[in-house]
Amino acid sequence: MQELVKRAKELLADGTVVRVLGWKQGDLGYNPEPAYFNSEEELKDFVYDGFCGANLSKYMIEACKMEGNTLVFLKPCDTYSFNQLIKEHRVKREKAYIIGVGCKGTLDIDKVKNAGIKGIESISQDGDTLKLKTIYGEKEFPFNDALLERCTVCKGKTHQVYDELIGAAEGEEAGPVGNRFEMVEKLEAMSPKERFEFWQGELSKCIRCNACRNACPACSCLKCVFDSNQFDTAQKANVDTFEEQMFHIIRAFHVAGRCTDCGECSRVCPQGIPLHLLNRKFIKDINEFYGEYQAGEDTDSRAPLTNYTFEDVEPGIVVERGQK
Amino acid sequence: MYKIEKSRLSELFAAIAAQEDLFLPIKKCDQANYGLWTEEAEVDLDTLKTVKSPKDCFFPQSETLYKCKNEDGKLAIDPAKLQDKPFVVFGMRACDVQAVKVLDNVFLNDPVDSYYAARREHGILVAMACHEPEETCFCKVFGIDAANPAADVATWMVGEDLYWKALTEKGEALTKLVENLLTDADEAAVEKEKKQIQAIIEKLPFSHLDLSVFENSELMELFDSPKWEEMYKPCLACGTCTFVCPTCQCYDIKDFNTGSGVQRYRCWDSCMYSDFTMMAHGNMRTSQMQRFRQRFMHKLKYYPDNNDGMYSCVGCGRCVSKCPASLNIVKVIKKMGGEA
Amino acid sequence: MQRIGVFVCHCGSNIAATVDVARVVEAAAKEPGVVHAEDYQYMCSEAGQLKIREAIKEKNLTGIVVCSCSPRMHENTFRQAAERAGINPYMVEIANIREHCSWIHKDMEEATEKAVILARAAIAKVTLNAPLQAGTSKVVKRALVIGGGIAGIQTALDIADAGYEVDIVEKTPSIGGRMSQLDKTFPTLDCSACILTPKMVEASAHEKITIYTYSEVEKVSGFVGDFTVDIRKKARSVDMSKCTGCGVCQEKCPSKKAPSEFNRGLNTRSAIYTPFAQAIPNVPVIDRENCIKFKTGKCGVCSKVCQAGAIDYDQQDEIVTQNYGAIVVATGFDTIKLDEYDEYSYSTSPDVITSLELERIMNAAGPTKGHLERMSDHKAPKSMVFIQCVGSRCADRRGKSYCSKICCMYTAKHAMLIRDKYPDVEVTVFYIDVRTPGKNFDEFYRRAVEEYGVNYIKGQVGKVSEKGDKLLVQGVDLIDNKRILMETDMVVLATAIEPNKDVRKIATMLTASIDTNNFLTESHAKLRPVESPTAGIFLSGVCQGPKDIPETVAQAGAAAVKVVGLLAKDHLVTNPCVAKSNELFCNGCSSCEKVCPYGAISYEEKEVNDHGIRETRRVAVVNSALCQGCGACTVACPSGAMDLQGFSNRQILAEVDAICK
Amino acid sequence: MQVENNKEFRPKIVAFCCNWCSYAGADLAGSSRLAYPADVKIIRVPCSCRVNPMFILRAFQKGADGVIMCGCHPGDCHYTSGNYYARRRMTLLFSMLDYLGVENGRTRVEWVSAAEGVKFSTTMNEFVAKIHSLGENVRLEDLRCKN
Repeated sequence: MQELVKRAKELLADGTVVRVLGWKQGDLGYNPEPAYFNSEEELKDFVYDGFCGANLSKYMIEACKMEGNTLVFLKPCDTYSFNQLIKEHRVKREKAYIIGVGCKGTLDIDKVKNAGIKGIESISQDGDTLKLKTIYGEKEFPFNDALLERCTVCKGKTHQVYDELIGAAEGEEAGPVGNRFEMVEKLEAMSPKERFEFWQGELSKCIRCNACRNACPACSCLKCVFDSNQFDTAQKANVDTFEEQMFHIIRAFHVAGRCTDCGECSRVCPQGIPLHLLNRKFIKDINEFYGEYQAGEDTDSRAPLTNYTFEDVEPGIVVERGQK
Repeated sequence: MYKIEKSRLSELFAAIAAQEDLFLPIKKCDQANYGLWTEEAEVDLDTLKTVKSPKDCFFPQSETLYKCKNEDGKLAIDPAKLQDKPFVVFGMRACDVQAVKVLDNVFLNDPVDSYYAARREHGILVAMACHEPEETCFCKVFGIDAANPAADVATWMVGEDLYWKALTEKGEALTKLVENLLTDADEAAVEKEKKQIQAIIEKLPFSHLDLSVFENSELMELFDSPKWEEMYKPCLACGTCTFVCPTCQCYDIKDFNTGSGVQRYRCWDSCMYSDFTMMAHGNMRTSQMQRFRQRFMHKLKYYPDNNDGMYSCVGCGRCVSKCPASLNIVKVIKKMGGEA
Repeated sequence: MQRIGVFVCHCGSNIAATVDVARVVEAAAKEPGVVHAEDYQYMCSEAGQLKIREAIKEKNLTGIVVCSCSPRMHENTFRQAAERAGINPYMVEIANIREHCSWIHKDMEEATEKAVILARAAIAKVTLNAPLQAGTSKVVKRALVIGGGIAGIQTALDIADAGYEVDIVEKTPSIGGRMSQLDKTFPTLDCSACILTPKMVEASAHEKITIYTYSEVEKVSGFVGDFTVDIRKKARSVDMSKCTGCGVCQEKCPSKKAPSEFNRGLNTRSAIYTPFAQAIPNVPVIDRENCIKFKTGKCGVCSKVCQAGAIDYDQQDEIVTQNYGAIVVATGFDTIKLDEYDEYSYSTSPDVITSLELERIMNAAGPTKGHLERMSDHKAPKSMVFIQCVGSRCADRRGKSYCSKICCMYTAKHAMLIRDKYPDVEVTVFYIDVRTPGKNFDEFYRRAVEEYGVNYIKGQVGKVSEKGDKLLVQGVDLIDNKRILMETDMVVLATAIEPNKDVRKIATMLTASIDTNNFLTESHAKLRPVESPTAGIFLSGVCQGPKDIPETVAQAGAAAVKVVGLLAKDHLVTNPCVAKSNELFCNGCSSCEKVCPYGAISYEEKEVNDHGIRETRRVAVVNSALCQGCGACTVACPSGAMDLQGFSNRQILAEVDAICK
Repeated sequence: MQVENNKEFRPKIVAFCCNWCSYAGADLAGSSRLAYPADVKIIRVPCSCRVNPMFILRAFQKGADGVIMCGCHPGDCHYTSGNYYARRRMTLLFSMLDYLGVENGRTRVEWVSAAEGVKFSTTMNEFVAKIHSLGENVRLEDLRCKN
């Protein structure tokens, strides 16, 4: 971390950048916030640890509109989002100085809390263990058990776009990685009724707070259709289950082929809805129907939904597959 | 003071629900939220804070105000029925109870919001003391005692028993309804529990925030503070803080075309949204900084100035744990000069 | 608020017999915004249109809904009526209560209920219509004809005679097409070549006509009035400007084993060849697959013998890019493959031939120099059997459901010619029906039967098998209801015709629609038979459906007139139902641009004022002259910034709502 | 209530048809008098690529029991490529609806050319029969729009 701060100071000093976009120490040990640092002095609050889950690519949309260049710290997985934003002309590559930072996985404090650890005052890491000081005494928790779901199925440690790397294990495979489609497959194997009940249960928790949308680097619309009157969809209410379904289906559809599977939607959902399972369904379908595609791997390929081949599967595949 | 064994709580709930609608924290898909009690519902009294506050029971996120229909060229209006039967909200924390009072100041003062008033009139608040307050809690800052919730009925979970004490007439009436399930109890165990709770609260990291800066500064001085510009940037402009907040009371009124008519409904709105109070000419607050400032100035300055010093934050800490960008009112209070 | 008038058409009894028109009027009158509703016998008539115009004036209408036949029929009629009364023509919507309602439903209650809903949807839509202004686009005064058969030649000549430039693109080395392969033509028994070659010569000599033979259309872009076409001129390996057409190279060419396409593979040709003697241009091509020089690098005989020095082994394919105002498709036909008709022994016996092969055999320039003989032993046949409808009017998957139309007549022609020239040959024809509608056609057929003694048997042949040097034909006579077993020397199959196999590729390039049989679809089966639904694309000849020569020539002329009508205009009125981007919602993400088939979307850095927020944004801009209004961009756009005028999101949703109400 | 229950299920079916092929195919079905149930109501769109998934969801919201989209056969699109995009969009949308537990027979895509009046009619007959077998749409309904 000190190396990151040192480098940030250098780049500020030599005028390469006029601001630094990183994470600022929070007040609970697990709640650092994305922050801009405009001076060496401000960098004293800089932090980079497992709780720095926020994908800063989203913030670069605004940062690119500001005067001068911005130094941004991106984790390997965040760089996919950045590339995707370049492709969609939402950020300007030349306005960003990207330092790719190594990532050991980002953490979910709720996993710790759900294990019954309350009153956390501070957290430190000791090898594979999180040491937690709480008002109810000292506690320990295995680092890997606190990983966000997305990190258990890590895309890899390779940065897709950067100016320099610090602490990154480029080319290295992520640790033991699960099958990211496991849950999607499980759902697919269920009966339609079971699937319906699963999603009904999950989506009915939605409070329409838009955290998923606003944190999502692919949801970069200036004006979301759900906020505009273009389709008479601006209902802003969770008055009926249909509204939530509609919102989440369309949101997933709009990011289909553009979603890098960064997992921010699920990370930020206050109701813990596994929204990534919607996006991953599209990713899985796209891979199966149109060939493997990873959004954000490059900045110039055509996205699956703005592309086609003469031999594409027919929509009837959905029925045929169901009958198997 | 009465008590009932924890293991017999479902009988208590059944007894209440037999007479009145009962809302209480229910776990569904891993999350606790207030919901209507049914026999199948998984009641969750252990989770300190539900994701959404019980605000929904009095001021639902969405409610239909009236329906209109075109009947042979004439407009027929069918107003929504007001709450006319008593209902019980069980398990409210002290902060959430205080939050209802914050809402009362808004909705029960002239002009009275009849939808809200009807619910308040018929709602019976059963509060529960916080056995193990958490690091995100800071109700003490607002003079709320988590050990002594001020509702119609206060309850304490001590060991294997729930202690029950009616505090108002409504509370007495409810107690009568379930009297046969309750047994008399002395207050010793509860007193001990209260002391324990208060001791924990003293140790909480945010319990000693200092609000004097908001009391002592001029409104415009706070409003013009350059610190807002420094603070707002991580804000994603989502409405999470607003929608989990027990005191946020802003709503929008919209029409829904059902095909056969129009339903006019109101739904929570968030001052964090860019289309909040959108008018024909646009929005008065054009930047996220202004929207961000609005929310916190309202909680900490405008509302108290208009309501005899009552803050419209109750320190429940929901925003502290739910903000996707880890921003929250505590950080704001500290930054504005309230670091204890 | 719109003031909408609803006009319900009886269409005589076409609508009124199944739809209670009065009830539709009554229901429509109650819909929000409707201030006038009436019905009339024929809304499209002058009197009907007058009612619309009067109502517009009297009631100050701003929008019109006509409940009538398909908008594909009369949308324009009613738009013009509206315009004449002073309202924007795009303030008109049609509820299709005939094709989509009265004609398919029998129950009056049901049909009326549906008509009311369709009317409601159109009213809901028109409420959201906005006046649209059509723009104009230029017309390139040059036409392209794809295919150089009689259809293409005739179309090109007619267009050229009207004074416009025409290019013919022909895939094979010579123009002439199928007709050049025919010996005689029915019903007058003219020599095919005698009537075709003068036209070929005329076309090649015409100053307004450019012929690209051995060439194919590679790419088409643009739209009516201004298509841009890439034509691939395949390497001929012979310099057209030098070749004198002396033919020595073909004589001397040592590689003579390639099957002759022109003679349907009945004999062979040299590797350097002109398909037939009267070929135009009379310049050979080197078939590189069969040329020894190209296969082994050795040989070069043709180059050595060519006095003109025209042989050019290094010639490359050349792409010519040209702009056209109109394109005519005249790609013609081929006979179907008979691989799956084993029962006729076509692939096993050389004496079972198709009618087109017989044409070549009968032709003096053909493989047998015009002598009727069996291909197996070159003996003259004593008896011949013609089998009709091989693959035509066929219920199974091997053949075509349609009637190939020309077979009955050419079979009568063949039978007559054979009986005339070789009276000792017995000719039997197995047929399902003999179809001879056409001027002098039935007379022609009756002569074959009555004067020439051709034996016509109504019935089908189940099997043809080889028996010694004879062919055994097993069939049935349906009239006498008996089985027939007969020996014969030759069997001629009246093989079904199908559109040229390249037509699908061409149709795709032209975005012209095609039916399940690969025939190009006409814009209207009766009223617009030579136009494709795609503006600027015209149809000539068999590519549209089976035809004989007179019909083909007639249609070719008709297509030419349509082309001339188009090229005579200086500009065209464009469709105003094009995409439009709302710059306040546009993210500049480029999704729309990627799906636009016309390159009509570009991006601008633009200063916008978004409710008081002024900033420079990258926003999409639609070139309305290029946009054809498909709407692909509107769905690619996540924010709803891109919308389609005339079919806007809100209009379509209003229709959905009205239907689902 | 008794009456309600005995009422025959009349599905609401929305058919989006492209102007150039399928709408013309429907016209041909009409002029050929090839019947299909009146439950089907056609909305004309310029091309199948104009059909926004939002339209389909909206139809279900407002009470549709089935939505079918018809366009030109792949390769025959009037606009060259519109139906290819539509094909991908609908494949993914239908797959998602299936994933959410909505019965997958409620949505369908069929390519119908201007010459295929017969196909249009048989397709609609089949589709209506399928919707009858699935019954009323309840998994994608908006209760506010009922009654």
